[in-house]
Amino acid sequence: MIAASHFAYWGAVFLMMAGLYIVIARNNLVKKLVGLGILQSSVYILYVAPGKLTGGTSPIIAAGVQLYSNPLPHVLILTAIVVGVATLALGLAIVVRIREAYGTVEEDEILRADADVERKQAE
Amino acid sequence: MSSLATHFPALLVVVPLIAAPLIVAMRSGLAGWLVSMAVAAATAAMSVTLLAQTTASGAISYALGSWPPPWGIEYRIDAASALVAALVALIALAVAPYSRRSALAEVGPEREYLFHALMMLCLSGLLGMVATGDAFNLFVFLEISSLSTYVLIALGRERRALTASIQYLLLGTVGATFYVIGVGLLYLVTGTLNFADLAPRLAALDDLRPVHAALGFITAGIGLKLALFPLHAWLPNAYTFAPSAVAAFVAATATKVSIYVLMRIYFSVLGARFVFADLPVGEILVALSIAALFVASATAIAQRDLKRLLAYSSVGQIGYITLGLGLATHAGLTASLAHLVNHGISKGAAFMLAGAMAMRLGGTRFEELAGVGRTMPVTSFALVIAGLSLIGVPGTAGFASKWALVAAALEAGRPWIAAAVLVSSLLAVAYVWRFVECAYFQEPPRAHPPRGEAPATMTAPALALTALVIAAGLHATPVLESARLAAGALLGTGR
Amino acid sequence: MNDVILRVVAKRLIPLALLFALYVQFHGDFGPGGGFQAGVIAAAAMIFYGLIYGLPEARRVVPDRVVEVMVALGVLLYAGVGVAGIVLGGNYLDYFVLHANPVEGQHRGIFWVEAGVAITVSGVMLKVFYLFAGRGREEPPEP
Amino acid sequence: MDIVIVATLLALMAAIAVAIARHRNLFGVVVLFGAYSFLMATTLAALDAPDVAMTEAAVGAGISTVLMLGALHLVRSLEVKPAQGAIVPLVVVVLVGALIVYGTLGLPSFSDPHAPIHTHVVPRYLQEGLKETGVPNIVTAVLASYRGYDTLGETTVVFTAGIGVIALLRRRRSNEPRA
Repeated sequence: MIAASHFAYWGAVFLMMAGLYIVIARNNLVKKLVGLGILQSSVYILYVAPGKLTGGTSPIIAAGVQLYSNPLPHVLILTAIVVGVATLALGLAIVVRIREAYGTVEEDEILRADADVERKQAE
Repeated sequence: MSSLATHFPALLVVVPLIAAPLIVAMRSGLAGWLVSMAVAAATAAMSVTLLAQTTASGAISYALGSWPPPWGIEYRIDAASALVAALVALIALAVAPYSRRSALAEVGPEREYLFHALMMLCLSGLLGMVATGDAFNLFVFLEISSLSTYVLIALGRERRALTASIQYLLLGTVGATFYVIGVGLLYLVTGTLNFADLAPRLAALDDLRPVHAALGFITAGIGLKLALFPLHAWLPNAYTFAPSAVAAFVAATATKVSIYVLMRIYFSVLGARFVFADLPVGEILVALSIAALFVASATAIAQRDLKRLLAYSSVGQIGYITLGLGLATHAGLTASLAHLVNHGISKGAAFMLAGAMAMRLGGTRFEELAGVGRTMPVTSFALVIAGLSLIGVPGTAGFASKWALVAAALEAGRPWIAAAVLVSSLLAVAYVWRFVECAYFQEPPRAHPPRGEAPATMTAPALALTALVIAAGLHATPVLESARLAAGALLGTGR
Repeated sequence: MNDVILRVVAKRLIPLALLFALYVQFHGDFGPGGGFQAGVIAAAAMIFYGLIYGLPEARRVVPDRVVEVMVALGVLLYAGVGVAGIVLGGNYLDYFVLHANPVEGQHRGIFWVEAGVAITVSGVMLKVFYLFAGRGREEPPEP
Repeated sequence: MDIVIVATLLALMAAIAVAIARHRNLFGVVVLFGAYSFLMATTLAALDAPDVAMTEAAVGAGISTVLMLGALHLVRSLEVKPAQGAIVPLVVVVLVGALIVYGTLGLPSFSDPHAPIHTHVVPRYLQEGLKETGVPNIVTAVLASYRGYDTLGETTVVFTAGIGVIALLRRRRSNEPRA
């Protein structure tokens, strides 16, 4: 049955959709960064779940073990996790600076403040 | 010890990568500047050597860690990657001397060394994307270049630089994640990440649904990074509020490298027949490109700030490049790659000159630039030349590649595309005229405007790049010939 | 924070955490773990110290200048192992040439690059903590 | 059995993701995100990826949460403005989701030992990895040696983020941004 064989992919897809939705639909910059984190983490499942073999063990070579889960997705996702936290740290640093410069972290208020400046410059 | 030149594919990327922590450890702005100039010169020399090598004897493969691909990561330099690497390194060489005054004025002396280190990281990331033959390794270097770019943009003087940066960070990360999803789908149906290994395995597949989805995700993800209309929302503010040296470097290189990545995936991994014959990707690209030519160029005319005008112009010019890609013929791809290089040089020069004006006049809004033709005659004249190249006037770099694009469209039997290219150039005339009018037909805003050119370390490299715009216009063959070879390399490895 | 118990517990716990980081670093060949995880744990121990004894005290134990050098040093070490591969006649990041016995060379290479990862990761984590924690209060700018 | 555990964890994560989307208190969002990362780490452990699980626990549930709490302290706004019903983002998200679901229909089944990822490239790592690198943990062997160049890039990404945060947050004596 396809639901049993593909559930992990669809779980990942749902997380991806939820993350992407938060990034584009929410207004608060901190919340957008959380959404970005969920979007990025959905990829972990997409890569790692297919690497799992029922009855297998983690890919550490040991005597008497025949079946190992696939180590390559693990390596790739370790990198992806690191990239994720690096992006988050930078994003939060920029958000902190934005709060100091604008007094808010709501995107619509920031854009309105910018539009005001532009209008003043035009006059 | 084997000949050093055999290691150029790796050193091209690793030398700027090592330079960055070295600069941070030295903690000196001056030293960082000197190192970054030396490194830019070294990468330029290496990339030109590689371009000559690939022209003479074809693609070079380099196994990192001496692990054979597909088990290890492969660097693969062919005529196409060498050409784009040469563009990136050349622009870095022009921007490196320029960057000191820009950093001191816009970022501040205590953070200057960080600025140079980040520029080196950005250079390394872009070159890594070009050199790699591994789909996941490309993602890693994409992130190195992206993260450094986000910070560099945020270091702009105005607070709006911060907003531009976070918007780019959000969209850019979504784009990169889409790319990883696409690559993941390809990996799950083939078991490999190496481009050369992926191609035959994808061609042998029966069930193409994952490949279709991967194509969609990679196109959308990289489309975000290359500012493919209408995914360009991040670009205008990013280029407008970034420090001048950053705007010049990023505008001339980052989107170009992303276009190269799209070409590489289409032709060397998925195969031209799958992307362009079995699916309507070519038609979609042509439609989006033509929309970009008109909408973005028209938006450029309405701008009140020179940098922002140039930024919208970039979105339009990227349209010409993706238009050639969408034709998917040898001639179209040649025109696309030639325009990629020629526009990179022209836009790099234009942003550097605009930055020189901002340095003297405090900004690039048209009120501030009024009469700049008299107060900064050399810079203004050079900017007009760069503008003529954006229009595609004969004698400038932009002419040769636009002409090649028109010819390619006619050859493909699509005269209306050729017509669109010609008509949209009129819009470029209009936005370049905005600057000419403001610089030469308006009075300076103050009674005693600041006279004189920007410092020589800014003006000289900007003029050198402008000279290159003319040289590439009067003597168009080298770029066109390299582009022809690059197109051949891309098309030949497809399948 | 002036909680005596917390301070005493922390005094005992932090060396243990650093020891655990070393274990994770060197056990990465045989079990889960490696440079990245070790770097995070080591940084977490110092961050814990900073949270309990205060930021100035943490900065006294591991000064900003040291942390910044760590940030750069790890990448230099990693990239340097790659250059060593070229100097010894192999490709970039070729560990086989690092020793007459190729497997021993692999061992060396992996040891040093994992060390590089741990140094940069712990340095960056700690520096980011210093910067975020120091941002809120009115302090003189760091030199 | 594996399937039941993994599916349950995925369902829990999905529920938390929805809660994060709806929650208006930022402190609550950050705590939920920490719980989400912890579940993610558990899932990864259940999928036989202990290295990844350990990293996700340390980074996602640990470092990220500390960073977010620190940032919240500086941002000093806990309450998010109510979001209006947004139809366009929903359409975009559904289209994107439909594309990837369509793509997954052609993917190998869960735990299929004949899937290409188990038959190509990886057999050498599992069969020769110990002999070639002397490292029994194949994840470490691939990470530090076979694909060691990726890890150099990864370390560089961390370095980039580090100096980026320094450049953005170090206190400056001049150059405060102007409006």
